[in-house]
Amino acid sequence: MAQTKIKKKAGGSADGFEQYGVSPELALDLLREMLLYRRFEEKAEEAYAIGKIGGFCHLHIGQEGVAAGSIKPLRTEDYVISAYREHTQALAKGVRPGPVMAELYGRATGASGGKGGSMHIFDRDVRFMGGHGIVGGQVPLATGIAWKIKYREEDNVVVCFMGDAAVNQGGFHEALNMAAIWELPAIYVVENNHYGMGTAFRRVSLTDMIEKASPYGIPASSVNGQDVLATYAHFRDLAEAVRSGGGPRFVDVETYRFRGHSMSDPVSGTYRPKDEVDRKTHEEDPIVLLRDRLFEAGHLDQAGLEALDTEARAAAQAAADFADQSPLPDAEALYTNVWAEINPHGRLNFDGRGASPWR
Amino acid sequence: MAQTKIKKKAGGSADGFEQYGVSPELALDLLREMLLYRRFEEKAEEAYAIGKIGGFCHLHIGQEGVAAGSIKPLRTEDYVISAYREHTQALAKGVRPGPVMAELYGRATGASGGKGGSMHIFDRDVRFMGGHGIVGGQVPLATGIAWKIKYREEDNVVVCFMGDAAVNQGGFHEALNMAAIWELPAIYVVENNHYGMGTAFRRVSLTDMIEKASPYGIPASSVNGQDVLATYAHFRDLAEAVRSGGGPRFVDVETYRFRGHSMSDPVSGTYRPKDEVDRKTHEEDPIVLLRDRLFEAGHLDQAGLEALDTEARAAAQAAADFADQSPLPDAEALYTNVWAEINPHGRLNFDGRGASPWR
Amino acid sequence: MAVMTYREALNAALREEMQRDPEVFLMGEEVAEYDGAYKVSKGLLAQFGPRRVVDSPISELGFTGLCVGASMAGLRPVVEFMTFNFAFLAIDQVINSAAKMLYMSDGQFPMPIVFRGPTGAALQLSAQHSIACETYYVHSPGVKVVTPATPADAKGLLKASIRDNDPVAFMEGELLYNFKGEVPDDQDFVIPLGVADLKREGSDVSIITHGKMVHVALQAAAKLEKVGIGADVLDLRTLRPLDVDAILASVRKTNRAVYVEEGWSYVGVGAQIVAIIQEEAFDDLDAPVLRVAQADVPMPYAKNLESMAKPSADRVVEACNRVLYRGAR
Amino acid sequence: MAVMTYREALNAALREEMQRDPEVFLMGEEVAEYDGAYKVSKGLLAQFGPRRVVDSPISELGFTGLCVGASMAGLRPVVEFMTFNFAFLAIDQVINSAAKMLYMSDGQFPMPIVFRGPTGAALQLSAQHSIACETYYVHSPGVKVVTPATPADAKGLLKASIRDNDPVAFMEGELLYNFKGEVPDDQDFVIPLGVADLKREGSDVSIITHGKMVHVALQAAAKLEKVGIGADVLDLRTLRPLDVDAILASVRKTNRAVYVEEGWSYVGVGAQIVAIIQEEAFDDLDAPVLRVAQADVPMPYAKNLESMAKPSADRVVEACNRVLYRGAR
Ligand SMILES: Cc1ncc(C[n+]2csc(CCOP(=O)(O)OP(=O)(O)O)c2C)c(N)n1
Ligand SMILES: Cc1ncc(C[n+]2csc(CCOP(=O)(O)OP(=O)(O)O)c2C)c(N)n1
Ligand SMILES: [Mg+2]
Ligand SMILES: [Mg+2]
Repeated sequence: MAQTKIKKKAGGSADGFEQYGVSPELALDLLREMLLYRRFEEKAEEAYAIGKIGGFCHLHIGQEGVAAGSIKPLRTEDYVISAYREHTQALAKGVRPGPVMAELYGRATGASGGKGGSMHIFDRDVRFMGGHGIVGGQVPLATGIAWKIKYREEDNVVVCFMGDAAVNQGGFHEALNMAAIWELPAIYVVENNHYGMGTAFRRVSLTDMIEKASPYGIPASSVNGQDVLATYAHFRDLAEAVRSGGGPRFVDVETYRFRGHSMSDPVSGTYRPKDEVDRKTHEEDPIVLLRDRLFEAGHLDQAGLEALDTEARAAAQAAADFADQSPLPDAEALYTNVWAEINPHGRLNFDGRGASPWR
Repeated sequence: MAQTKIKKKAGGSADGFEQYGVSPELALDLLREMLLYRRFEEKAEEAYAIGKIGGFCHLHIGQEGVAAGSIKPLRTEDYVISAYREHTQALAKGVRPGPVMAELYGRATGASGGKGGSMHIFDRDVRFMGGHGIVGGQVPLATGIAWKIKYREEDNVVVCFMGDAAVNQGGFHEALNMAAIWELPAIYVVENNHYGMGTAFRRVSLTDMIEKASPYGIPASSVNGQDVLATYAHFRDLAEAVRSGGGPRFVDVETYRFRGHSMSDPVSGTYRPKDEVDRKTHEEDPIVLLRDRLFEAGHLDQAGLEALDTEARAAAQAAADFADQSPLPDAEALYTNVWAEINPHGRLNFDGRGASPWR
Repeated sequence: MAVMTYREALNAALREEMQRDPEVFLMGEEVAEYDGAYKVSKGLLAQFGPRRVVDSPISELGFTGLCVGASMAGLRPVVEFMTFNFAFLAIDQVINSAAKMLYMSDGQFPMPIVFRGPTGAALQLSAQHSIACETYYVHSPGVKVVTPATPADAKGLLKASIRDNDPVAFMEGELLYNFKGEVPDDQDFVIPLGVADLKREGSDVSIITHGKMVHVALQAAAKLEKVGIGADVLDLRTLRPLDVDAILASVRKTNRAVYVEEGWSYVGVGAQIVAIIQEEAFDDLDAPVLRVAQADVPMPYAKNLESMAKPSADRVVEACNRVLYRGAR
Repeated sequence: MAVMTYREALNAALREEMQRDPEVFLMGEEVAEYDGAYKVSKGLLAQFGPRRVVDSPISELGFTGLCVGASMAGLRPVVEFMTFNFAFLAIDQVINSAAKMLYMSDGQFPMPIVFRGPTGAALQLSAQHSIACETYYVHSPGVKVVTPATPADAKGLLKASIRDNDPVAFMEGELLYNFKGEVPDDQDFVIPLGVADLKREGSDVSIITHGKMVHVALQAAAKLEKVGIGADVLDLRTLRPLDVDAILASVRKTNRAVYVEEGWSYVGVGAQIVAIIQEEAFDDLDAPVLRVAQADVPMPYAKNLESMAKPSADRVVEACNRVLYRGAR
């Protein structure tokens, strides 16, 4: 069976706004957003360095265009689900910076009460569905969320983010096939930063990313995630098509990770040469690209930019202060929310701490 | 990245031998083989009906052309691995009918000592690698066998059989991708009988079978498995290509199951109408098709056919007699071959039967 | 009261709960057009349609994860595994997603979902189709485990499991599907999770068990009675929550216990029950608690080997004699 | 003798066995060009090349199955799981293929293969990265399970596991990789599977454990010594084969035992050890055998909650006091 492939990449062109039907005001909002993500992640980086954040911490720096461009076109009722590199996606979906940072700090005020941490940010109110740590694990979950949308005959969509390495997981294949045969309202987004930890995508695939959905008959497209306007326009159209019953979509969003895989991983190393990282960082920063466009078109000047940036830094700092001032979870929290329903009969907990006459 | 797709189906034409470079003698051998498979499975069917075979029993009747056409071109050093519908593939690879039938009977003389049964026939000597019961489970195993061939720099190939339903398993996807990136000498064969138990393939896939290998960049082809000559020629060429370092191949072999999924499943039912089954059975029997060709070309006459069939029936009967006369496994066999190495220290078995002072 | 098979009881439970709650749906291989590989879902497609009774591709990890996601989003899925043996492919979504979602989100996502299907051996299905899978599910907090042995328990416990707001691994048995028994017709006949059932009473020894083995234990108890030994047969019915009080009450009465389980005993459910008994009823025990289980080997195909591998009433009787110090030690 | 880290000891074992036997190869995520996510395979790519040190895609089920197939065909693969938490995706190929192949084929296919990687918790990695996975592997016959606690054991046992002809789940610990200790240089320093190690001797109570918890047990023993209590610390080292004699010898000496395990206790390894002790040393026990384990919850992220969730030396001391009837019951 044949399938659409929008092989031609959207975006990347120099001019800007009309082409994508993005107003200057909206463009400025997107810049404001991306600045927030950047400053937020830099704060997290700082906090990790001084031990306020523990465990694994995967920064999104360099990939902000993907979060802003793909999530901002969505409605609050739409769902977003992601992997462990999800801080800025949470912010984009409307989770407040304070609770996100507090979650990284492992505080009671965190989005997940401090129990989830950096990899497991959840916010039911804005339908941010996590934050999942098993590579590819969120893809079947997203398909189930899409199943619920269709089951309840809602007109929402679910956007599922994954990294380029996740497409080699069997669950990806199984989930996309089911989304296709049941025409579910899901948009599967590969944040293609070309590396899974130290493994270049080309070492684990003979084909281009856009081929990965072909056996399922899911329309696939590719967009430059460093061009937030192109990305925004692309997702605005995709969301519309999916919302109106067009079935699932697969999107290869080309981007680049400006930092190491996690805090313990050097920015550049054996697996990607310094000059590659430098070139990407200098030439393909989504924030710089949009800034220049706005400058050129005269919608923004240096003073305006600095105002926006000051605002972003302040928000990031406020988030850090909020986290700092928040308490650790109470000891009781250790045992809460293991079960949604404590059955009146029988024993559910077996660590014997206190339970038996012998403890 | 592009990939070859031999969309045009090989075979199916009325004439015969030269076209496929198959000599009349070879064609007669293939007929002899298929008759054996057919009579063997009919015997198994009989034996199951009277309780001599237990558990699940999946017959290959109707699909004999796939086994003969794809395995006969192979060398003894080549490997074959399959799922649970593997009796005739075992015969084709050179496992003797007696031990195969004895395995179905659960006798000590069975190919797997009676411990494996119908779904788990193994014969190391002829490199028949089983007989696996988890749908799709054999596909990564085959990839590992191909890995060993390349690791040892041998010029063998492995042929991996699976049903059409197995391509929806994640392991299929993961395994084919690895075979592709490492250029392993594996031929992945879908015995496409269009149904997985009661589920028609079109209900679980929007695309045709030949699309299933496209994301991996593995050349895919399709052949009519009811036409054993076409199938033979196709696999002879494939094996050559793979043997000489051409990397993996994916083949959609179109066939049809003339019996129910297993002995407990009716031949036709809600999921496939009687007339479909009847039409296929009467018009696409691989044995009848080859017989008619040989008749037309004057290489065989009724008497010759009857001689071959008598031979096949005798072999099947001999296998059944061998199984019948074989003993059940000794009681000791329960505990043999759980471990290849019984470590001199410590306890490996914990059923406490006999072990503790308390038993 | 109506007499029906275990299969019909499960079918009735599914039917009633699907009627009662439109958010409940059933997904699995062959559950719809084929009426279920073991016909447990017979007639449900006809009654509820393809939206609520769904044939899945053979994609255990995928459809399990799909249902976990649907539960996260507010539906109440029932996942049918053709057998739990195939669920090894899907267990990541049970243990890493379903069992942890509520905790990782600190209460934001309750996960009402039932994973059901046969566990353990049938007849000559060999090594890859005969594993008793209880240990793999019961070990992890966040998953409840239910193992009904009779039609009434099957119905009452499946209804309770579907109404429960946590993930439940509901483990049936191929060899139980045709088993007949009395079942209350009451639409609200629900057996609460966490209540064991004393299937037979006796004062000399406690035979504690779950699932299919309840019937082996009852055979053993009948044999023991012939020689004047009275055995409690305590069916745990649910392994998490666990009715510890019922276990202790029986052991305090008999001072002797044997656990019977279908699967491997090494790090099996029985080991845990033994640990609880010796910890919480140490002074009540007159003998060690023994376990009767499958031979510690993959399940062989051959009829004679398979029947040797399975736990038998005779082995249970023998174990009871040991803990009663009857016959040679 | 050389002093090296647990990481270096594993690296040395891999290096020596790969030198010794050309059929041994290592496959896993990031094992080659990245030198291993935890640098256990540092330098092996440089020494042995990409044919024998292989970076896999993130396809746990696939590369595990591939290695199982390679083992079937005669090679001796070492599979690295970045952590065993990710191996839930691959467990079907371990339990249904690797563990059963020899038996299903009645001896035709020995399966020499090692599945190795960290199990259990590190620091604040949260619920999906902190599971102690022993139970999931040790329950099934056909798989050996090895859990080294020190550099010397890591080296000697990994060499033995690679030379063994059965599947071995070799479970390490992220928090152990930097742990230093003396290790024999001898190329043939191999510790046979099935031999426990008495890491510390005492006569009052037996602290039995495995893996990472050996160090917690040793801390507890040191604390106990301060109050005049002598504890055996018995490191099982391998969970299958299991050194039952060493367990019984220690318990017969002290008449009191505590099992310490990193993971959940419900149907955990400790339950099995308790069952064995009470069965085979019933009359030697002066108190029930207690278990100290992780809180029965998914591992939380917050630092304070995580440290509460983990087993601690203080909890071990407390349990020892209980079995010694010291302090309030
Ligand atoms: C099943 C599984 N295997 C391995 C890991 C370890 N791991 C965490 S992230 C990662 C790389 C993923 O790369 P990609 O999907 O490209 O996402 P990115 O980090 O680039 O955003 C790996 C191997 C894991 N978390 N889960
Ligand atoms: C993982 C797994 N899921 C389900 C089953 C049950 N099952 C056995 S065969 C089968 C259908 C397979 O169909 P197909 O792959 O087309 O092979 P065919 O039977 O047509 O030869 C199913 C669902 C199984 N054995 N393994
Ligand atoms: Mg990536
Ligand atoms: Mg089929």
